[in-house]
Amino acid sequence: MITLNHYLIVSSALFALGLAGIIVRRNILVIYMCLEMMLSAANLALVAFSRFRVTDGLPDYSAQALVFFTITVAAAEVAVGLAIIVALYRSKQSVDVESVTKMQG
Amino acid sequence: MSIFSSEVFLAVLGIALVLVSVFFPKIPTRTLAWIGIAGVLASLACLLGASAAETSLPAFVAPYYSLDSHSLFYKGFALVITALVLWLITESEKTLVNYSLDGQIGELVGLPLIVCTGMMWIASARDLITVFTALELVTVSFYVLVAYTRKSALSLEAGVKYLILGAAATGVLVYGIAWIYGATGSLTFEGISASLRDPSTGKGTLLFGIVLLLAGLGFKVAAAPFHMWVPDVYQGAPAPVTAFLSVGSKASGFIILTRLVDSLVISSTLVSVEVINLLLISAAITMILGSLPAIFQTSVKRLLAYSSISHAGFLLLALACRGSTRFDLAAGDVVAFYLGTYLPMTVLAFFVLCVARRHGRGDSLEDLRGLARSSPLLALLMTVAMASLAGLPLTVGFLGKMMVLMAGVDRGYWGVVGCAVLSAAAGFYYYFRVILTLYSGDNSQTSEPIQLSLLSRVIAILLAAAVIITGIYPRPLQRAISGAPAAALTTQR
Amino acid sequence: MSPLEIVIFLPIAAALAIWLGAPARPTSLFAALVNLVIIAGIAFRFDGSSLGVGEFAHVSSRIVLDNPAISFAVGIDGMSLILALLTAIVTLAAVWQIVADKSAPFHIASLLISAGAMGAFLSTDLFFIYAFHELALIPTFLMIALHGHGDPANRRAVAWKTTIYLGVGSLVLLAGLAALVLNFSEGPVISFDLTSLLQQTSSVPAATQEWIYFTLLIGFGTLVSLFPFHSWAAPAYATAPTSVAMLHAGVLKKFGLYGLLRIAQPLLPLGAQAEWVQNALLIMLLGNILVMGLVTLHQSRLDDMLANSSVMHMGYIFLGLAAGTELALKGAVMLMFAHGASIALSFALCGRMRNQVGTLEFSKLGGLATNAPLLTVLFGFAAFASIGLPGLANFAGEIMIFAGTFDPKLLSPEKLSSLQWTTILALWGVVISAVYMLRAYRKLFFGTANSGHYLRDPGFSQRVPLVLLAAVLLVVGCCPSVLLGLIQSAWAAAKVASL
Amino acid sequence: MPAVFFYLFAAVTLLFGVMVIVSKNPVTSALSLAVSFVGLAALFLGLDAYFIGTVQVLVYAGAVMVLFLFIIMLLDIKAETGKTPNYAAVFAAIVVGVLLVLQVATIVSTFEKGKLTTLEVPLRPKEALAAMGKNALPGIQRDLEAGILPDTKLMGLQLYHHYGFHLQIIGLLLLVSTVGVVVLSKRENRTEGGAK
Repeated sequence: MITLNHYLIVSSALFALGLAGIIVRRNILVIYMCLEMMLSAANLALVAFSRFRVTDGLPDYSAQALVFFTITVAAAEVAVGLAIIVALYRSKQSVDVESVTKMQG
Repeated sequence: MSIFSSEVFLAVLGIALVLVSVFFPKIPTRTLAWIGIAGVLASLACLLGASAAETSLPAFVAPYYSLDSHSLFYKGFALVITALVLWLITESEKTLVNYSLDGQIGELVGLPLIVCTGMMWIASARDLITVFTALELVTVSFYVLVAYTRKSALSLEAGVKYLILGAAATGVLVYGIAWIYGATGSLTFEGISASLRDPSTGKGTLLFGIVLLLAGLGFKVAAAPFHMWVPDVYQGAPAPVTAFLSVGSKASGFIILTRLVDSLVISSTLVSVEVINLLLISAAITMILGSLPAIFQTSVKRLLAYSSISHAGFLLLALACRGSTRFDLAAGDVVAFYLGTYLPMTVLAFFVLCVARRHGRGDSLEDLRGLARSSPLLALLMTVAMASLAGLPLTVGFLGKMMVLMAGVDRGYWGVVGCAVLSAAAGFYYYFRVILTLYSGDNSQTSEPIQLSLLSRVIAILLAAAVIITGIYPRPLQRAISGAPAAALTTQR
Repeated sequence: MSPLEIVIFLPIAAALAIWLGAPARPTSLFAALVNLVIIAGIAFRFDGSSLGVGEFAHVSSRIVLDNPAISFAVGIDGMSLILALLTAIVTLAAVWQIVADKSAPFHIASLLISAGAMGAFLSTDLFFIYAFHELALIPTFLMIALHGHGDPANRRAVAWKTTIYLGVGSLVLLAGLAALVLNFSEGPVISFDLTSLLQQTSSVPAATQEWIYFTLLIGFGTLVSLFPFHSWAAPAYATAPTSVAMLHAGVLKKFGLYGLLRIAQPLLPLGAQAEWVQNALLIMLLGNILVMGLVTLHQSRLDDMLANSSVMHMGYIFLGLAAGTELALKGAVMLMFAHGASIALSFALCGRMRNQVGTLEFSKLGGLATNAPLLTVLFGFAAFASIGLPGLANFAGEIMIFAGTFDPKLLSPEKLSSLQWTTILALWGVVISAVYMLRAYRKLFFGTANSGHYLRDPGFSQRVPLVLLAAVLLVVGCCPSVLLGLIQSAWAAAKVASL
Repeated sequence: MPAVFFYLFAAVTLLFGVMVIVSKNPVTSALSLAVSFVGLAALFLGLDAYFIGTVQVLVYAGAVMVLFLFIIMLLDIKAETGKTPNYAAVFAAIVVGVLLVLQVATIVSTFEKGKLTTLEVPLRPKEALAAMGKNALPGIQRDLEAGILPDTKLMGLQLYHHYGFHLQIIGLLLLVSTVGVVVLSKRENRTEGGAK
């Protein structure tokens, strides 16, 4: 029997993977992918919670609305983010995090 | 015009300004900026004329929209800072054009209006979905604004850093919302608050969500340990945008935090101790990590960034003191009061930086040396701003700090109050260092006199006067926060 | 509008006018003169006997914040009147003796410091008492750092030290005041109003009173250079421009003592009487008198010596505070006035000598009396006043303090209390100050003249401030009743009198 | 959803998630992420969230990942070579990740004591119909009567009936991001004042 717990563990594992990726990877594009993974993990948790909180015989759709908005926002963020990363690449010919460490102090 | 329609109007105006700047590149940016300022001021007038009991909300926003004294104050706050940021943009137009790609900075005038709309919606939000969408509207706009002057490598770097960390914060924020939803079954502040009184609500689940949500919001308000991005982004972003981030973005984060803390702490004791402890720990770390590195900064922008962090610490302490009846009655709300004091002094400091930049001075401390000879007025304005940021009495900064410290003492948070005192003491050093630099420098140095237009002189002097007059006579600010008649709002700037 | 408000804001307005381009010297002289006239007028017509507990004359109050209830309230009683008088006199002397080329910054700084002191002495709201004192912080900092004496790196270091000390002291003070206000207010409204606080029958438990008092003692004490927190004062005064040194050492430093007398002593009587607080205070003030006395003895420059002696003399005033008897407290107020005038005169003379002679090293100077009889006499006044010679103002204050500590109420037939032992030790301080003052006087003005260093009497105009201060010392010294009549009222009201 | 499918898709999601992190070639990372997202979409379907699952495939796996791939190809970003991984970071990442999962595991182990039901609750369309009453639109009514979950219709109802305001905000957000992309990715124009 698959319970809510199963989904939440998967979601947390996905979130942890995203977090770990941000810490480990140096390629900004890959880091950005990991961020998307974190958002998806949150979506999974939201959908799971909404499915297991059945009110009046139906899942709670307000949480699913939030998931929809999250996906949209993520798409918009990706668009802007990739534009910034492309601009960075054009000026530095690199997408390594070390190319953005000019400011220190 | 109702408040909501004035917000829609601002968003439309913002889009219109972007379009106009694209299709009519001949129209000078300055003109567009002043049109934007006029629009913001019109909205402000509309806000002042409206009352909190306004009922003419469209049905599709009404359930997600509150118009209490808090939201009115933060809406006014967003409008004022937007108008001032647009003014800063006109002041530093020359610099911005130099660093933009094709000498067009129309978007820089339009986007702040949309950000302002987002901030005003955040101020009214009653549920986490509105919070999330409006906050993302603000954040995504800021990604663009921070990286806008991308001919400057620093601005681009700042943009990338803000982007990566901001997106990470968004992820954490949504995950936190998910867990809070899981624990309480509700996405509205009222629903969360109500479910806390339900004995079957799982405390562990809720706390996990709260920690994540606080982490995500902590990023927006530059609270430790999520403050790492602040110095770099503040330094790299164009100065007007930095001012906007430092004041506007912070205020938005804090209105959300205020509502969250209210719904978690005040009505129930289920998680109140834990939430307050989290806030206090973060406040203590933020104050220390904000003020100690500030001592070693050589760039004024970075210094202001660290100062912004340490001010966030004070705000967090104020937040942890919410529910202290004496002081919530007192300042309307200490958090809002502190933000109200933070606005004029920060904008004043950034104004001086913008003008100095325009006249070929950079933003390092050495570049400000001898500013008093180039322009006694600018030096005096900066002195006022620094004195107020340091929290010297008879300036508005002191009142904010005093309120926070007294609220902390009243609640008996001695450890954090001790950190606050330490942080304020360190502040004496680094703010005074700026003041000293302004007035020192030998006579041999060439210093071209800096001319200011009459209008900017008037606005800047008004800001400085607001810093001092509100420091002596804070009653109007207090009235504005506690939702007194709109007439009292007029004096709040 | 109360005349007191005019007195507070006139210097600020004058400073602003000078910044905007008004002629510096006439404007500031005008402001200082008007202030002196107003304060003197108030003093002549002052009738303290009609004031009850915590009551003030010439009151005016404007609410600036509803809760915490803060109002811009001014008022005057005997003690604040005396200090306001001192402020007005020293301000006039200080701005009068400014002779620098580009004198505007000096005038602005002096006026702002003066306004801060006036505001602190005349406000009757804790918030503004505190706030006005801080007004002087930036001008003092900038003047020492930019226009002080000595090489730039050194004066900058001194400015930082001073500012950090004063800033941190103020923060401790703020913590103490906040705790006091919070503990005194019950219910939702928190009041900063001194009048209502004074009239309130306090129910704050003794333990709380003790630690609040101690916090205030440390906070105010740092501003007055109480012993372990004194090390900022001497270099600051030695380095600061003359007018700033006169105003800071003469007037502004008295703020800490004033605060203790005005706020801590009457509001926290149980704290003041607590054994451990008393003993701590006695040890600290002995540090001021004896340790600093010995340090002063070893100074080789006039400005260092004067600066250190100023720190030393604070010990006597603290002694009066520690005794807490009516006589001793009156003596303390008296000595505050006297010390203010005498140290201002000393620094004014010291500034003249530095300008004309170029050095203040004792070893390089001598025989200055030959060409400057007037300055010799005036320096004699200052030196003898500082020692506490009868006939000059300081004597009256010191003798009242010493006598006050042997008040019959405090004496036990069996043995002397720690307070009285302290007094006996403190009396040796008088000997120490006599030694260093007389030695300096002899070395500088008599003895063998050193070629190349001459001192001349100033012209008529520049004599005015010096003579003014000397005259004040003499008049008050000969008939202390001029001031004592005013002080009378201040202590009729105080709860400490019932000790 | 039968348990075997859950485990299958959860494994797909997580394994390809790991691939995203460990592969040195960004193209592999992007493709792995796309597969991972498809697995996630399947999990959504298992949760009866058909609309969200579809959107996940369309937007994430379809649009977003293609955008990523496009940018990687456009910039011609090569695989990282020769760099030794930062072992401290790897260690920290593993610790953080494991701690997070453990934390969640601890929390979910307490669920039964609280009000959260962890066992799957069957959906009861009939009951829902009764609860919705006249608010239900005809299409929804028909589906519920037939005992089907009208997921997409219910989402539509939710988005346009309850969350219209937020939809507008999102619309504005998309507009802002469009403007932002144009601003940030235009090439430097050397002639002053030229149009975009």
